[in-house]
Parts: sequence; C-alpha cells; structure tokens
Amino acid sequence: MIRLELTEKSFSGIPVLGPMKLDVARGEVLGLSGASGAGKTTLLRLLAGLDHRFEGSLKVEGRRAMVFQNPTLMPWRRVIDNVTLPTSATETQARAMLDRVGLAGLEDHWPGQISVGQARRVGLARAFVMRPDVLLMDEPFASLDDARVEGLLELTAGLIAETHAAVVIASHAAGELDALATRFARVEGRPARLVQERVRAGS
Amino acid sequence: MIRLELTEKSFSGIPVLGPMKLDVARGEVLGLSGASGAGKTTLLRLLAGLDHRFEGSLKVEGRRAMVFQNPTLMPWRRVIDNVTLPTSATETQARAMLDRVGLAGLEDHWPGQISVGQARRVGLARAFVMRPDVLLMDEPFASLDDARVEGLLELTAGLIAETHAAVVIASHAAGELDALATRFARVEGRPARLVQERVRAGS
Amino acid sequence: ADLPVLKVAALEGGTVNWELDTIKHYGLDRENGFTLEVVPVAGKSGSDIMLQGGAVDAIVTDWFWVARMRATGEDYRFIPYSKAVGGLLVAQDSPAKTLADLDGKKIGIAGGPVDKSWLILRAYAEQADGFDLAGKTEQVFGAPPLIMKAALSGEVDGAINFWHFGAKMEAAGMRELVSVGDAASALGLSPETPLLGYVLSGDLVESKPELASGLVAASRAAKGKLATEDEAFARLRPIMNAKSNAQFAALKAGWLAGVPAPGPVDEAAADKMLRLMAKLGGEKLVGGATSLPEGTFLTN
Amino acid sequence: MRNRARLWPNLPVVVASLMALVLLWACLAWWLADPQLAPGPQIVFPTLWTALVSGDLWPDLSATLTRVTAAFGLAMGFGVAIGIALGGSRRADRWFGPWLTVALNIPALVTIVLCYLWIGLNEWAAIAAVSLNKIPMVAVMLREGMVARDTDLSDMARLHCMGWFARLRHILIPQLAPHIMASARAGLALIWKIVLVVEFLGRSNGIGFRIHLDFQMFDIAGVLANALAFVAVMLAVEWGLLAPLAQRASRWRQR
Amino acid sequence: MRNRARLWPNLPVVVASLMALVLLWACLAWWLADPQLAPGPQIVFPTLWTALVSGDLWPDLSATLTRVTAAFGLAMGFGVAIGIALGGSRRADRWFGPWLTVALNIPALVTIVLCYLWIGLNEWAAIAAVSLNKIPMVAVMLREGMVARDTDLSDMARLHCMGWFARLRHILIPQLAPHIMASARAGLALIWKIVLVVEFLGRSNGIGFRIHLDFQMFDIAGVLANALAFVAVMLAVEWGLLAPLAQRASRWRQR
Ligand SMILES: Nc1ncnc2c1ncn2[C@@H]1O[C@H](COP(=O)(O)OP(=O)(O)OP(=O)(O)O)[C@@H](O)[C@H]1O
Ligand SMILES: Nc1ncnc2c1ncn2[C@@H]1O[C@H](COP(=O)(O)OP(=O)(O)OP(=O)(O)O)[C@@H](O)[C@H]1O
Ligand SMILES: [Mg+2]
Ligand SMILES: [Mg+2]
Repeated sequence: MIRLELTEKSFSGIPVLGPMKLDVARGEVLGLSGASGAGKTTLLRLLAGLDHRFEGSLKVEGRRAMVFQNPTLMPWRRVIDNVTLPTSATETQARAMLDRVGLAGLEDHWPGQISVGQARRVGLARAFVMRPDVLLMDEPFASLDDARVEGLLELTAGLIAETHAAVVIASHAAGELDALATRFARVEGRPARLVQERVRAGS
Repeated sequence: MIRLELTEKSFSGIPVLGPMKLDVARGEVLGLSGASGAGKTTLLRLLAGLDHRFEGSLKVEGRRAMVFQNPTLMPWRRVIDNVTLPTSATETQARAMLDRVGLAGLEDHWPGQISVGQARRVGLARAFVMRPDVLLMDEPFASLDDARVEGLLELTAGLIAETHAAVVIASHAAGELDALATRFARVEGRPARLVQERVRAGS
Repeated sequence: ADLPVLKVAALEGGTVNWELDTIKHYGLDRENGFTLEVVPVAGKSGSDIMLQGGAVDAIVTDWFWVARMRATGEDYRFIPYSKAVGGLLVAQDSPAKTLADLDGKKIGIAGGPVDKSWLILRAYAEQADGFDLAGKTEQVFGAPPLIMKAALSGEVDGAINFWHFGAKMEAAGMRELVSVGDAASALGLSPETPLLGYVLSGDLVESKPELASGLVAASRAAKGKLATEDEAFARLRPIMNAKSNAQFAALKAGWLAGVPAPGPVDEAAADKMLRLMAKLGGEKLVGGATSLPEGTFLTN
Repeated sequence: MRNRARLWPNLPVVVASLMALVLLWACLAWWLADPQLAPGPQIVFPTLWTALVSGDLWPDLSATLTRVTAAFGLAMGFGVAIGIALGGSRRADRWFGPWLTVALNIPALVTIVLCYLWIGLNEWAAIAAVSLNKIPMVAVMLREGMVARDTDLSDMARLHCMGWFARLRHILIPQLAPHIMASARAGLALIWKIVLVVEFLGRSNGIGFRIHLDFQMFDIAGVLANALAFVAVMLAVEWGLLAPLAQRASRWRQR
Repeated sequence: MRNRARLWPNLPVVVASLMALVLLWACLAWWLADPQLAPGPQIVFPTLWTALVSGDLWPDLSATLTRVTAAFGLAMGFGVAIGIALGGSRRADRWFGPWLTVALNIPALVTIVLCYLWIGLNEWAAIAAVSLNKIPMVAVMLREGMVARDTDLSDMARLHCMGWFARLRHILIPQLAPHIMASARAGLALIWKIVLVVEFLGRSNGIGFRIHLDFQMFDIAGVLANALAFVAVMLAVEWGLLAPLAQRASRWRQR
C-alpha cells in the first residue's frame, strides 16, 4: 500500500513536482505516463523512500522492490549474485526467475558482459524474485524487442496477480501500460502535477 | 562509407558474431533489428572502430559519430560542454542543436541532474552537431515518448538528407526503422548472422 | 653467578663498544661485581630515549646533556669515558694556514650547530685572529659519513667530524688545520676535561652504588688493558671497521689519546667550559644550566 | 560566490573542532603530568609564540616550505605521468611495474643518502631525494585509478577524435581526480616525513633540522612547537588550497 | 585454474624486467666507478648472500617483518574504518576532518618519540608508532574514495534492506577496492619508511637498525644489501599476495 501526499519536491530550489496526492492499494496497478523529463523517475524515487528531501508525507507498507531505469547492477558480482544477494532469494529461485526473463545461461556472466537489454532484465528478475508487496517499475521494458516485451508483460501480470502487490509503472509506451495498469495518470506540467486519466474498464 | 567483412567476432572464445558482409554507401540508411542480446551493439562498436579484436576487415571513410546505447556523458562537464568539447562545435551551434532536441534551458545542468531521456537526447545532439559522414545510432530513441520520437525522427531524417551520411541505426522499434531506413537487416542466430530483409520501396 | 645486571646502550660498532667488548671478553665486569649487558642502538637519539624510558641503565653521551638534565631537575650522573676531540681537517694541498684563511669557504660539520668542537673553534678563531668563523664561512651540517665524503671529494673546504671519522679522514690524506685540544688550551680550557662518559640515573647510583663503582673500575681496567696489551686491540680489529692498516693505527692512536686521566674530574675547569659553551651555544646547548650543577660528575 | 557561501559556514565548525583537539591535548598532558616529556599547550604555544615573534622560525619554515613545494610539484608531475602511463598500458605495467614496486620499497634513508652522495650536499640533492621518495607512491595510486577508470568515456573520446590534451583534461584528469586528491593529501604528509630525515642528514636549516636539534637536546616542547608551526601551515594549505580545489572538482556531484 | 593461467605468463616478463633493472644498476655503478659510494650488484649481491647464508640477516628480517605485518594490519583496519566513516558522513567529516589533517601532518619523529616515551621502549610502542603514522594516510585515501562512490548502488541496497555487513561486503568494499589497493601498496611503502626510523630510535634489531648501523659505518654496500633483502621480501608479497588479490578484485573488468 502506498500513500503519498506531496506539497513540493524541488532540486536546489527549483520545484520539479508540485502538490499531488497518490494512493495505490494492494492489487492496484498505477500506470504513469509523461514526457521525458516530466518527473516520473523523481516521483518513483520518492515512493521508494530513496529521497527524503521533499515536503509532504509518505506511507508505504510492505516490502518494496524497484526496477530502476538504469539497471543498477553490481558490476563486480555475477548475474546470479546480483539477483540473490540483494534479495535473500535462494539460488534456485533466482535461476528460475532468470530463466523466465530469458537469461538462462548467462547466470555466470559479469554485468559488463551482457547487453543493455539483458541487464535490464536482470533488474526485472531481481525485483520479481523478491515477490514484493510494493513494486515500482521505471521504464521496465525499454529497448527490448516486441516479442520479448510481450512475454515479460505476461510474466509481470502473473506475478502481480499472485502477490497482489501495489504497483506503479512508469513508461513511455502506452501499450505496456494498457496491458498492465488498472489506473492511469499523467505526470505533466512544471512543476509537475498528477493528472488522473481514467480507470481501466475491466477492473 | 562503411565496408565490413567479418569472419568472426568472439568474446573470450565464444563467438558472438559470425561471418557477415556489410556495405553502407553514403546516403544509405541501414536499419538493424534483432532481439535483445543478438549482437547489435557489438556490431556497431566494430563499425565505430572501438573494438579491433575481431577477424575480418573494416573500412570506414569520413568523420564518424555515434549515439551510444548508454548516453556516455562526462558527468563532470555541463550539458553544453558535453556537446561542444568532444565535437569542436561552437557554443552557438551546440545551443541550437540542444534546442532542437528539446533541451533548451538545460545547457548548464550537470549530467547527473537531468533525466535519462534527456541524457539520451544530449547524446543525440552531440552526434548531430558534428554533421558526421558516418553516423552510427544504437537505440537512439529508447524510453522517449512518442511525440518526442516523432520530432526527433524528423530531425534525424533532415540531417541525413543534408549531410548525405552513411547511417546505421540499431533499434528494437520497427516504427523508428521504417521512418528512416533505406535498407533493413536483422541480426539473428548464435553466432549472429546478418539477414538482409528488404529494401525500402521508396529509395 | 647471579650478579646484578647493568645494561649499557652503545652504538653497535661505535668506539664505546671497543671498551665494552673488552670488558666482557676479559670478564672485567664479573671481577667488579656485575654482569654487563650491551644493548645495541643505531644512534645517539635512540640511546637518550632508552635511558629515559628505563630500557637501559646507562648510555654514553656528553656531560653537557647531564648538566642540562640536572638543571631541569632530572637526576643523572656522569662517569668519564673519553676526552677525545677531533679537529678541523682540510685537504693536504689546501692553502689554508689558519682558520682565518677559510674566509668565504664551506665547512662541513657533523654534530650540528651546537657541536662542541665547532663552538670551541669559533671561540678560538675569535680570540686568535679576531675572525668570525660562523659569520664568514658557510656551514654545511650533515651526518658524519656524508661530511666525510664531502670533505674527501672537496665539496667542502674544511670539515669537523667525530674523532673516529677524523682519524679515517686523516688516514685518507687530510691534514689537521687546528686541533680542538690546542684551541681549547689556547682558550684557557683544560684539554683534560673528559667530554664523553657513561651516564647513569641518580636513582641507580643511590640504590646500587656498587654497580656504579664497578663500572668505573671495569672501565679503567679495560682502558689499561687496551693501552698496554697489543693483542687486546688486535682482537678488536674486526669490529673496528678499519679498511686499512693506516686506518687501524689511526683509530687505535686516537682512542688511546682520548683516555682521560684517572681520578676525579676538575670541576672548576668543567665549569669554565660550560660557561663558555653557554655563551656560544646558548640555551639550545645547555638549557637552563649556566654553571655546572652540583653532582654532575660522579665522585666516589 | 556560491563556492564561498558553501565554504564559510564550515569555518566555525573547523575552529571548534581544532579547539576541541587542543583541549583534548591539554587534558592528556594534565593527566600525564610530566611537563618535560608531555608538555601541554600552555607550554608549547608560548614556545611557538616566542619563536614566531623573535623571527627565529621564519627562515627555517620558509626553507622547509620551499623544499616541500618544489618536491611536491616535481613528485606530483612525474608520479601522475608514470601512474597514467603504467595504468594505461598493460604492456608497460608488466615491464615497468616491478620497477615501481622496487622503487616503492627502497627505504627513504637509502635514497636520501645516495642522493647526497651522488649529487652533493646541496639543495638539489635534498629536493631530489624527497621527490624520489614520493614519486612511486603517487604513481602507484594513479595506476590504481587508471585501472579502475570507465573506458566507455575514453571510447567516446577516441571516436570523436578528441586531441590527447583534451582527453587528458576533460576525461582522464576529472576521472582520476579522487586519486589525485588522495595522493596530493597523503603525499604532502609523506613529503613532510621525509623532509625531516633529509634535513636531519644533510641540510643546515629547515623545520626538520630544528626538530632534530631540539630532539637531541631532548626539548620535547621545542619539537612540538616546531611541528605545530608546520602543521599550522599545512592546515592553511588544506583549507586555502586543497579543500576549495576538491570542492571545485566535485561540484558536479551535487544532487 | 584460469587465474593461474593468467598469472604465470607474466613471470618471464617480471624476471626479465628485474634483470634489466639490475643491469641498469650495474651499468650505472660501472660508469660511476666508485665501489665505495656506488657499489654495483657484483658487490652487493655477495654481501647479501653472505648475510643470508651466515644466518645473520634472518633475525633482523623477521623482526622487521613482524613489525611491518602487525602495523600494516592495524593501520589498514583503523584507516579504512575511519576513512569510510568520514567519507560517508559530511557531518563527521566537518568535525573530524581537521583532526585528520593534523594527524596527517604531525611528523613521524614526534609520534615515534611520544609512543616510546608514553608506552615504553617495547615492541608495542614500535608497532603503535608505525600504525599511528600510517592510519591517517589510509583514512585520507579511503575518504576520497567514499566521496567519489556511486550512490545509485547504495540506494539499491537500501531499498532492498540489505544488512550493513552485506552492504559493506558487496557494495562498499568492491567499490573502494582501487583505493584500498592503492593504500595497501603505498602504505606498505610508508610503513617501511617509518619502521626504519622506529628501529633507529628505539629498537635493537631489525633491518632498519642494520641499515642505520651500516650507514654509520659508511658501508654503502651493506646498506644496499639490507635494503635489497627487504625489497625482495616486498616483491614476494607483491606477487604472492597483492597482485593475485588485485587480479581477483578486478576479475569483473575483463571485457
Ligand atoms: N538533481 C537534480 N537537480 C536538478 N534538477 C533535476 C535533478 N534531477 C532531475 N532534475 C530535473 O527534474 C526533471 C524530472 O526528472 P526525471 O528524471 O524525474 O524525469 P523523467 O520523467 O523520469 O524523465 P525520463 O522519461 O527522461 O526518464 C527533469 O527535467 C530534470 O532536469
Ligand atoms: N564482454 C563480453 N563478454 C562476453 N559476452 C559478451 C560481452 N559483451 C557482450 N556479450 C554477449 O554478446 C551478445 C551481444 O551483445 P550486444 O550488446 O551486442 O547485444 P544487443 O543486440 O546490443 O542487445 P540489446 O538490444 O539488449 O542492447 C550478448 O548475448 C552478450 O551476452
Ligand atoms: Mg526517468
Ligand atoms: Mg545493445
């Protein structure tokens, strides 16, 4: 469960995010869209509790996981360790998850030896293997080919259904959001506000 | 002009790219597609002359520029300097180009203070401002919103038409390739081969 | 067999070791009621710390140090060991005849600006020729071996070095321009005043007077042996680090010349020397001791 | 302006911190209660003050500072160059790395003595001796930095045909800045340790020479006063030069 | 297996490189033609050999090595901890940074003498003196590394609630590895410079003690032989311990 009441978030005096309210209950998936530089990453970092320098209040319940926009892997640990070490998942679980995101066989590579898209998927596997209560995803499927994205969307949807997590996904691709989100919002303006768009018909 | 005759490219003994021939004349735009991890970046780095450890021969004529898959900015130089310093462009030119990729006003930010999509566009501006004879682009428009991509595609097409450059673009998004390429090829298989797809009807 | 142990810090291979080695070899320590233990040190600074830190019972240093310590209230006593002093050496073919001829030249000095020989020579130059030795020459202070090398290579025009280096330099063909002993006599100081000696803490002397007197006796006995028996000195040759017979002879002669006369030290002469040093060397050298503090020299 | 605004608020803290240190020292000295061996600030500061106003200290201080400055400049120049060269090429490192290890582990005393013996008992020898002792240390630190550098940026520079000087200035030096800063700071300290020996063995002035003199006379208060004078200068260098430089070099890190 | 395969091919190069160095030395000595002041390898190696086979050298060498090892361990431990603490918190750095600068610039001689006077003339004082001289240097280098670290990874670790030990082991230490390596290498060298003074001032054995004695005797060949013995040990440490460690720590860099 996520509840943010933001008055302002600014970087060295320049407000980037304006006043906004954001609630995501368990089982809900909030799809965030917005132009490049709108403030999606800034908002997600607030939600993740990685940035406390803002005015307002934040409440997040449960174990959090985040898929970072830059993969943020430990370059000095092998792929498999990058999944197990930060998450306390067993190696078997990690291997299974890596297999599901299409990285079977790369477990023993170093992060410097895999492609950008592969690294991104390691980040996905790391987040998924935790089975988190709160899942934050920042452009999780960028620069992956369509076939791959489709498979990953399915995987993600399945995981969300299983764990009943509160999810926020930021993405520039409308298709990805459509496939997952139960609610939609746009980050817009300067300082950015949250424009509630519509609730998905199905849920 | 680019001419590559590759016998093999391997990483620590494991072949990644198999035998292939690749010719790109001035004015041609080769669109590369391929799954994540297929070998697109590897191939582009060969063409850029950044990796000499391969078997085969490479000939590239003219000034090269590359849009890297990771923006590769100097974090200790401001955005404007990141454009001018490596390219010997004047500041006026750089400002104009930054403006055209939608970064007006961010010239004096440090790279750590801009969003991922903005950084990627700085990389684009840096490559474009050189007006290169050979332009290599690795997922240049990933994680940018559709409106922005459209504008950038136009800009790119205009630049290519002006400079009559030899261009190779690797991208996972078919739409982007369609908008720019005169020829298409897929990087496929392990070790990867180049599968010529089709020639664009128009050119 | 369980005689009290006396630990003496001495520069390994230094001249003091010749005497200590002789004492041990001939059992002079046991004859005099103690067991000598030599603690090797690598430099004078080290031995000071060892004495203050209580790691040894005795070190070898000059009595100015004792005077200075006594003036600050620290109780140390001095047993004469040597009166050997060096001289100012110049190259064999140097045109210099007196100190005044060194005007504008470079002098290398091993003991630093408060070296006793240097101070005496300064006073002497002032008195004999009205010559300001410190002001009119350029001094180069340095470690003894470096001064020796600089003098031999002609980098400095004159050199004042510790006597055993002086002996080697003379053996290598340098000549003495002025001897410090002569200069001291000319200044009215007694050349018989011993400069170097064993220094013990007052506590030890009070609590175990037999140890102190034993050391005095053993030292005297060793000096006698070395002066009279050739083989006693010949035995020491390996540790004397003499490169040639000439050096060996020079070192032997120098050492024997430094043996102080038996009997108590002439305190009046010492006091006179201290006053002169205080005038020349200032507080740096003597600290608060402007006249000889009572009890500096161990009398028994 | 911005820089200064960020520097000044530190000043009270720095002063408070130093005063706390002096207080600690005073307490320790009071507790040890041995003014001869452990003189407190109330003894050392007046000693220092006397030396300062009498003008005794200045020639020595300036002599030492000249040596430190010259040796520092030389050592940083050569050390950085050697470190970059060895770190930049595996081949060079394989061939000359062992030399560096040897140079690193040759005792200071040996270098100093050999310099004096071969160059002569003069200022050049002193400066050479100090530099020679420091160069390997700087080189080793820079080599480590080079090995850890990000090659993507170098690739970018190579692709764009940046000149070697531009590459040095905009890519290499900023990337090595933490290592350069560290070696500058650690290096100043090392130089200081060596200058002391150098002055002791073969010079006729300088703070090191005085310290040794005081030490021979067992004047611990004098030793501390001289050391303090130098420490004060180094503190001034730290806050007047190194800290602003470090701040400038890491401006881009501000989030 | 793979590691060893990558290490061994270097051996011939290392040997060749060292032989070249000896050759250079021989040429220099031959050119200077002064066997007293500039003894060539043909004089120094036999001296060293004699000392080795006669067994004279071993007690001193082992005494020095014990001191170096103990001091090295202590200094790295404390230095790394202090450096990480100061580099990790701006507040701590503002308060204790000045202390570090002072500590860095206190002359080795002063620390050594004070240790001897206060702790006593024993092995503990010697080891403490060496460590105290080295700690600030290691701390300063690690602080620099901390300031330059990548905070994204720390964020990731924090988000995933990694324990402090896991964070230290998997995030911080690998990231600081180049600085730790640099300070280990430079630190060994520094320790060696200080052990020499420590042994000179208050110990009766050790290579430093020997070197000083030989110097007093003006036996340059002896000085070099002793220095060489230590350099040889340090070369062994470098290739037996540090180089494989460094290689292990940077395995992931292989492209
Ligand atoms: N440290 C900072 N200092 C100043 N401005 C910053 C800082 N970080 C981000 N900004 C600004 O805040 C805005 C929002 O950035 P953010 O990274 O949240 O964008 P985003 O929506 O994630 O964009 P993208 O889709 O490109 O990733 C950007 O315009 C950026 O320039
Ligand atoms: N240094 C390396 N050592 C070993 N294997 C490597 C190395 N670099 C890349 N590879 C492998 O080569 C393959 C091609 O990588 P490359 O980066 O070219 O893929 P890509 O097509 O650009 O993928 P993406 O779309 O994800 O960027 C990948 O499977 C990767 O694991
Ligand atoms: Mg973003
Ligand atoms: Mg790629």
